[in-house]
Amino acid sequence: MASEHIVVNCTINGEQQVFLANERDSLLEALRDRIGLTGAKEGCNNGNCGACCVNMDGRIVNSCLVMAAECEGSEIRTVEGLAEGDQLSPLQNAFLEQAALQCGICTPGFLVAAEALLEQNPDPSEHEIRYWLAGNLCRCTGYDKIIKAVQQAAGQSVV
Amino acid sequence: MVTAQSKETEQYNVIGTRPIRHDGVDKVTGAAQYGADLNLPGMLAGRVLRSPHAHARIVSIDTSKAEALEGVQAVITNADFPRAGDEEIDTGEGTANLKWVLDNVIASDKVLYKGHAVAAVAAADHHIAEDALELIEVEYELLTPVLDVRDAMVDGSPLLHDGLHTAAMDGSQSDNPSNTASHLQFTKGDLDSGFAEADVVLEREFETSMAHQGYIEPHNGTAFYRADGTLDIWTSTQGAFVVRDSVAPLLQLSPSQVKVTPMEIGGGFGGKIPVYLEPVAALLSQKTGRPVKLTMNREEVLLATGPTSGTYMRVRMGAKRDGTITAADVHLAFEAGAYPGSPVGAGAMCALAPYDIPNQRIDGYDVVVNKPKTAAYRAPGAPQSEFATESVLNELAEELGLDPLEMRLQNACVEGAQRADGFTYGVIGNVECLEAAQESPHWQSELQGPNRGRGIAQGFWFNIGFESSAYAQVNGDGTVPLVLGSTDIGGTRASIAMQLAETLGISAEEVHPHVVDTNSVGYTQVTGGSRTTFAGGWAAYECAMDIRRQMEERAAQIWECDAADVTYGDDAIIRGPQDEDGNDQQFTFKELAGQLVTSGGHIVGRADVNKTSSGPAFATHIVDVEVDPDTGKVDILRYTAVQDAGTAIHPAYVEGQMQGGVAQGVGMALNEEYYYDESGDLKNASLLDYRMPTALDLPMIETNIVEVPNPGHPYGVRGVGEVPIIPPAPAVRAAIANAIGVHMNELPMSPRAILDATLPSGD
Amino acid sequence: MQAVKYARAESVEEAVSLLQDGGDGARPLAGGTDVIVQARERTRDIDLFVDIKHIPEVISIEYSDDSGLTIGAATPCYQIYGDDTISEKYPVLVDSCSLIGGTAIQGRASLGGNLCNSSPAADGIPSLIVLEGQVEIAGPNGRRTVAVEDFCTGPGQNVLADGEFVVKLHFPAPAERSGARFLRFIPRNEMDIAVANAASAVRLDGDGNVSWARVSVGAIAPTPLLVADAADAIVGQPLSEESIAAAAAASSAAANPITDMRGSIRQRVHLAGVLTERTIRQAAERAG
Amino acid sequence: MVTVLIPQPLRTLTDGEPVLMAEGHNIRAVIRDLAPRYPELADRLVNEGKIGRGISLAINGDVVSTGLITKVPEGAEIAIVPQISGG
Repeated sequence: MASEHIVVNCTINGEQQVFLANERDSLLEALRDRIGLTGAKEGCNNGNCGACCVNMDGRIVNSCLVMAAECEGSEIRTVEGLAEGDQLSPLQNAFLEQAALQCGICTPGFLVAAEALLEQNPDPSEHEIRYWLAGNLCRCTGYDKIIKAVQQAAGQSVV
Repeated sequence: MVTAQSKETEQYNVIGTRPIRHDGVDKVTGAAQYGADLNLPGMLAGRVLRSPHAHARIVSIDTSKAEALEGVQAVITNADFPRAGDEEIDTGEGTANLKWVLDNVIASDKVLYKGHAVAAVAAADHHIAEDALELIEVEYELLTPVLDVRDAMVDGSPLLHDGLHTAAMDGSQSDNPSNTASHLQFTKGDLDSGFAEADVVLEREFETSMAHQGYIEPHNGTAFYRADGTLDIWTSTQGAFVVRDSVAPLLQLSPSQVKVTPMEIGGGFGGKIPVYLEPVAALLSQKTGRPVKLTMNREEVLLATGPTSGTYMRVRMGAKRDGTITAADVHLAFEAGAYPGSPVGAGAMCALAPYDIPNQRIDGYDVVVNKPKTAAYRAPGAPQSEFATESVLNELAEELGLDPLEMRLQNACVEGAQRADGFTYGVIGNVECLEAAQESPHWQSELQGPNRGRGIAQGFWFNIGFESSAYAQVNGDGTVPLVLGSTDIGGTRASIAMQLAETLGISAEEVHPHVVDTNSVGYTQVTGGSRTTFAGGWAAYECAMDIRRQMEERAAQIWECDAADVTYGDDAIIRGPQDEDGNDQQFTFKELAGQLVTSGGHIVGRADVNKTSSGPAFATHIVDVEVDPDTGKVDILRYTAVQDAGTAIHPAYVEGQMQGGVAQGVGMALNEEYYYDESGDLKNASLLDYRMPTALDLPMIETNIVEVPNPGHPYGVRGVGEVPIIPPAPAVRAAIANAIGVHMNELPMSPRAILDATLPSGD
Repeated sequence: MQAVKYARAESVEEAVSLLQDGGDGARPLAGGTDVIVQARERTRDIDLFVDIKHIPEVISIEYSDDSGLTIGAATPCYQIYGDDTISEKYPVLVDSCSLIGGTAIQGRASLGGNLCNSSPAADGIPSLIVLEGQVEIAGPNGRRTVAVEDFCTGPGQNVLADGEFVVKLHFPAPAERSGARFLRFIPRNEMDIAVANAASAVRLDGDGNVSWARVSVGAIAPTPLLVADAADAIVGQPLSEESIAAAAAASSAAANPITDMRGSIRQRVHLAGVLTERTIRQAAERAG
Repeated sequence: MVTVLIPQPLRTLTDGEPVLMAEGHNIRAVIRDLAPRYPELADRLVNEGKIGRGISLAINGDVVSTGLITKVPEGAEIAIVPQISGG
């Protein structure tokens, strides 16, 4: 039953990282327990809530459904990598201005997912936003203000 | 006492504005530390072994193989806890039997629900801890599970607790043991004559499923028992003091030995008031001498924390042709889960709360079943009971050919009306909500298209007061750190800081709120019961008034005048008498703040309040749905929520509470359920199959904040958070009936249930 | 998580040998959206993940009018629905791939994985069946091909032998005036397992008669079904209310579902018909 | 003089009386005033120096949060209700 440790080389938020992980670790566990990046959250640990969303090689993934060992050579971006120093991204600012978070536990996942949406589709419709974010559960907001924050970050007028 | 309640909202400088929340940047950058984010040197990881059975006697537990596994540091069972006596402890908004609290944390002689904790392991990491669970051998003697509230109430039903008798409100107990833990009743008027007066009488039966709060953050608890006998706990909780006062007696420690640090909390909605993991982590730490972190996975959250009650309800209501409701008879049987304590009491008090009905009887039964012990969930008890009553009221209106909104207005409680439980209303916004809904663009619009329907419902919930504590220091630069005991679950740092800022006449940004541990602030009740902005805000107000008074005194010292001649204005200008030369003397807040250090030292304001519950909230919701008659699926097309917030301190977060409540209420209405098989196995213990609404399941939710200030609060605040979960289910039910002519009598009104109700038999 | 090891295969041969050496506990890892959960929740004994997605032919999309479409088994859903050729010629695959999980799942999940997970409710499989998909399997004895409808043998079970894994999926080039549609029914609008799902494919001849059809229904039997009776009910005549109703009735008759937390027998039998009807209509629209 | 409203199930302790009149400046005094007439009711309302288990008292619609010493204004209406909790 004993498990061994493995060495993983990858890029996280633009920085080259070499870390030791338990071979049983998911990317989420590696980020949180080995590297100390606790922004990605565990909500369900089986891909149904989106709280652990990170960007891996340009696509959003549920980091709970990626083995740490799979990340060898990958580029990972987490919520901690969204701001440039103390300059928040437009999306982060929009979340604050629209009061798009209450408890905040789902926020990192939403931000990473929405950032990827806007990179690929800079002017999404409300339906496209809702569809893209359907894998990210929020239990506090009823989604209304989250959708509006994404619309604001996309430069759309928000009622 | 200075009260600001007479002010119109527009006269406020800070209240009613929408500043960026103080903890916002941390929460959008991933810096905020939630309970599971904690990492301490030498920390062990814990895991809990849970019962695969719903009802069984524990014959034996053999932990020896698990203990022998390399990396395992400790394995504990209930037997390792000090014996808990038959005493009542404070669990936040009430009390609970200590033995039951412990037995729910970790089972003693019996397991009472699938997922009931049986043993726990601390190991070098969570992988090893999980491996160790597989090595613990538990022998069970299976017992028949009791899964339905009506079955549980029948004489001869298998009993969960041999010593449980039905308690009546008068303190008497049933002769025979029973699964019915208590019975309560409220009456008003004469039911028989009330029904005799009615032209139409309807009776309906309802069943609702257990439903979970569904917070996205699973429970966690980290404990470090130090060699000096002090215990540190870090946890995501709605009430740090409740954790302290639950863990201390369970481990036979003094509260002074226990310090609880509330971490950021990823949602609670009532479910993070009870303790689950904290006592276990504490004992594991005591055994190992090292910090131990326990976290639940999602399955454990759904299996073994506290959902809200499943129910069986029956409502009979009578009205005259003109719409006057003459009588109502309400029967509520609530599942408490494995131990007594469902929210049936509040459900009974809320059931008919919006309406002035002369003749009423409301019976409530608290019934144990082999399901997890229920916990508070947003307006506990009210979404169920008001679903039943609002639904019958809607059907009565339909039967009488009356507008359901008009009929509500006709029967609405106003100031001075008395409920069956004896409460008499003060200033309330019941009618104002209904009128605002009536005038809303949504209600005024015409709904077109096949299989579409519109529904409306009203909701009522209390506003709990109780203890809150705060203190604030004035810094030399005019900023004010504000120290709070209330966990911030959805923006209350901001809403409390804004009330301090308003009172001091400074900006919200100049106040820096901090939530601290139980040793660092006075006793503060849970973040729950719609009380935090109300009571915490009151504490902040009094704290600010304390600062104002001290700043007046300080200015008097500086000006060498009588403090009575100094006034601290709402514009944050401190004015004194003219000086010897006849010049006006005054300080801005910032100027005086800058002189504090050299004029006698800093100023700290403090307040501990213990308030009554006086600002009940009403809400009116309107919903349009479209039903796919071929599949039974309901889509929400449009939703409007109207609510009396008293005074909306931070309107964006008031809207957020309303929208979030609607989303949860819609979830409860349409899909959320605890799906058990006949053995008591919860078959949908995942976020895949426990179907909470996704972003694609809801439209934008229109909000309309009505402000009928609460005269019992310096800023007119009413509880906001809970009432919006109540109207969605009955409103959606009415909309479905309006769309396809079928009245659903169960929750959730899932596609399966709708098909069952609409498919011709034999199909 | 079970004590699972990880190995990255660079070639089909290496993957086969790793799987063969790994025995019963070895599983191919593509997107991992099912197997990682199974390993974590200990619902399947897994002690070795063989990562196959670094093998070029296992992540690929190729099309020619002669040989049709070939999709590498581990190609993630987003690449499939983002592919212009697939969108134009095989929109039914877009239907399926854009419904499997949410966006983040679609970044990893693959049709090969969906097939090998062999869930009765798999949202990929009915579409593969109606497209006459062929599964190319590599194993210790070389390669073999199996029709998709013969691949699954029961819930979570399939024809793969020890050491075998799915390399690619092949589909014939679409015929003139053909169209296919996949729909599923879930209680929410996303993030659910199908209560029932269905795909239909039709070809129309010059007279507007249905010259060929396939109907496959999922989550109503231990494996996704190819319902020949439903296809027979519409072939050889123009589509009509009667023929569509007969096809729907055939699907309902073929259904042999269970009642569970996701749906009841009654609901699933009914939905098999509803979805058959709807997919046939919409497939015919696509056929033009 | 204050009014104490007795819910149906507690009327077994008040000889069926739905409404009692009593004197007292705080809750404790009101219950003391009732005790000679309705000893069982007093026992139910006070337990070991605290308001009885599982019940709350409300004065003019406000739930009492400061126990037996809570002041009762002249003419007030006291209701006996179950404990409620919020989410």
